[in-house]
Amino acid sequence: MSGAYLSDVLFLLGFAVAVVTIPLVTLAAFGWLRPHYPEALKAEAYESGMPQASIPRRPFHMAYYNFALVFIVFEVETLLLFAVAPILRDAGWLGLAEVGAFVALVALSLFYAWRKGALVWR
Amino acid sequence: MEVSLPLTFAAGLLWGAVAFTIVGALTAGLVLAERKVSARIQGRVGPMHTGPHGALQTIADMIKLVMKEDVRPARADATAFRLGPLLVAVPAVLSLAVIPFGAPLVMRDLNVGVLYFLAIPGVTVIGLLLAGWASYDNYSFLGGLRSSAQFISYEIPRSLTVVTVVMLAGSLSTVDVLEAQRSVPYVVLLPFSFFLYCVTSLAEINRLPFDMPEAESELVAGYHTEYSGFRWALFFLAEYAGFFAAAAFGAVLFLGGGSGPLLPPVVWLAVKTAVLLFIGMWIRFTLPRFRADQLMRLAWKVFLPASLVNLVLAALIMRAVGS
Amino acid sequence: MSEPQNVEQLLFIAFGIVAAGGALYAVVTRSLLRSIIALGAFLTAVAGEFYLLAADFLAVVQIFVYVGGIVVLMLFALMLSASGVRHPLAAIDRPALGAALAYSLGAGVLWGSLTTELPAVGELPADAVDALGRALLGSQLWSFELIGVILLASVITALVIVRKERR
Amino acid sequence: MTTAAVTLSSVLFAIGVFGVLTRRNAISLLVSVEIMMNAAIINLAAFSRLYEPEAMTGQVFALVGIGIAACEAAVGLALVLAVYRRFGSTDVDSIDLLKG
Repeated sequence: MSGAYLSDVLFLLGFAVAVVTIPLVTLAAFGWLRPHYPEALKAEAYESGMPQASIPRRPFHMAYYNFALVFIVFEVETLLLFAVAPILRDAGWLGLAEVGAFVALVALSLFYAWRKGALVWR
Repeated sequence: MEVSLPLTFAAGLLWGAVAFTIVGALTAGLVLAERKVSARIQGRVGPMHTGPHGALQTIADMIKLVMKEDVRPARADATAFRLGPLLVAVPAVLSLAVIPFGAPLVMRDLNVGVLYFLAIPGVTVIGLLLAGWASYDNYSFLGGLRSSAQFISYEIPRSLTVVTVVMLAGSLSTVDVLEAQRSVPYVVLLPFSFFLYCVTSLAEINRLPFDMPEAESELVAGYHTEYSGFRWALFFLAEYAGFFAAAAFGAVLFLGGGSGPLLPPVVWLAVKTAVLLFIGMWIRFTLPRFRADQLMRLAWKVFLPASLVNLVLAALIMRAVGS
Repeated sequence: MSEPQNVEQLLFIAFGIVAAGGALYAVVTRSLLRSIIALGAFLTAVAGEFYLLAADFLAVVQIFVYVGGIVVLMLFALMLSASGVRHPLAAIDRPALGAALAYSLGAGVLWGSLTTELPAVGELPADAVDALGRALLGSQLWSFELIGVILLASVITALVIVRKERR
Repeated sequence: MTTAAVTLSSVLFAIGVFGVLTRRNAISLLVSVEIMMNAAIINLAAFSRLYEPEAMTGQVFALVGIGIAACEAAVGLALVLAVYRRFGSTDVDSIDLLKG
């Protein structure tokens, strides 16, 4: 039984090792073929040919964080729905009602965020 | 245990290499196909000079890309700058591990395969943010933020849509989902889910009409403005890997994957995936681009409620009809 | 060598070393960005441990919520709060005292958990994902609904906190 | 495996405690708390195989733990940002209501 988990991990590990190694090796292998002419102007950040007008370390709008915040909450809710989804087919009306209550809570949090204006992009 | 453990690891290595090669070849093929399709739609001929009818154009482009100078802005954060493209490209290829390509080509049938496929690309967001932040460039920074905001926004409705499939199939394994579609593919039972899946997938992989993050008229090239050569190619590869993975996964979830008469499963899956890919390209060159605020409003105020309603209706209908 | 138990043990220890290394780097590095990246590596290694502990659903949830969610949230917060700073750094206070306290607390926890008599590993359900769903809708229903309530509460709280300061 | 799991969990917990004790930056504090949280969840996952493995009690609790960690991160980081906008820093020492 636990053998299945172990071989899954081994397989995925091998897969990941291959997928990470190939681009790294390619990058290194073509290193000697690539030209390398460092130049101060080339190392400037791109700003349509002008010197950088403002530094890219400035506070951006809170809207980004609002979306991230609502996102993480909905992500957990989606995952819980995934956990119960496979057995929902033969869970009966009771199971459906239980999941329905959960979905109602999800909808309520969406409604709240909506009313609070957290879903508006400014 | 039927297969020895070192062999399983070796199989993982092998499949990883195969998956990466497939993605590389597919990217070349898809770029060419996309150029030709776009040319046809817009009444042009597309690339014609390299090889017959320009067939070798992308090969030439690939050679060019690996040979190009690797430029890094002087003020960039070196570690994060290097890590960014890897974190974008690697998960895109990793997610392919659970797609059942047909009887001999199931790479791995995980118990939680469907969830694995949805979870792994989420790591991409970290790569996007790192790439944008590390470049120390205004365009990259804004592009990275916008891309990641869009990605996370569409991830929720997309996942919620897939819940309906899992509910009907009664399993999180991709192979079981295929088995459950033996008699009738889910596109017939869940047409609205299929529609939602296609649209949100297009948005999640940042393709037109949802490619706001890379809107070249506003943000130059978005988070990969400062990247060149092979590192830039990794972003490119990731985009097409994501496009392909989403299409293949859609074919598995809704179109019955490799099932079909006469031809072997791999061919059927390839045909169905190709159809979805073609639709994606068609949309790209037909519809105009959305604005950033429209994109986010669509995700949260249209697609998310729609996917919730879809889920509830699907559950009720499934219950009422009884299996 | 390829005895399943040994391989399992070996892998568990290997992932454990990556996890502990990542966690240690995350708390000792002064660069906030690197700290968060190291946290990501730590969380991924822990996902591997979950899978080895026969909790595959948990492993995927870990990747989904922690790596694809919490780490992203932290990066957003870092980038929001780093105006004008190229490499946000954070100080480390009284490391010797902290290390001594952490060491004694950790040693205490370790001693406690190693001296407790634990039962043997039991028979796992044949379909773990199915069993998890049944538990959530059956005996553990209250926790299923409770998370829903907590999540709703946290949306409300967080949005109130974020909004209050807007001028 | 169980021994290895509880050992790892204790080590990670100690590392988290170290972080909480020595860091003043609010984001670092959250990083450390997440490490401690994960240490606890490893234990829950390991104990799921010992106590009532058929009922998956441990794994359900671990799932609840991950959900709570997500809430904690969302609320915690919202606080961090509120503090940052009020005091211009994410150092917890800079929170001084008398100066506010």
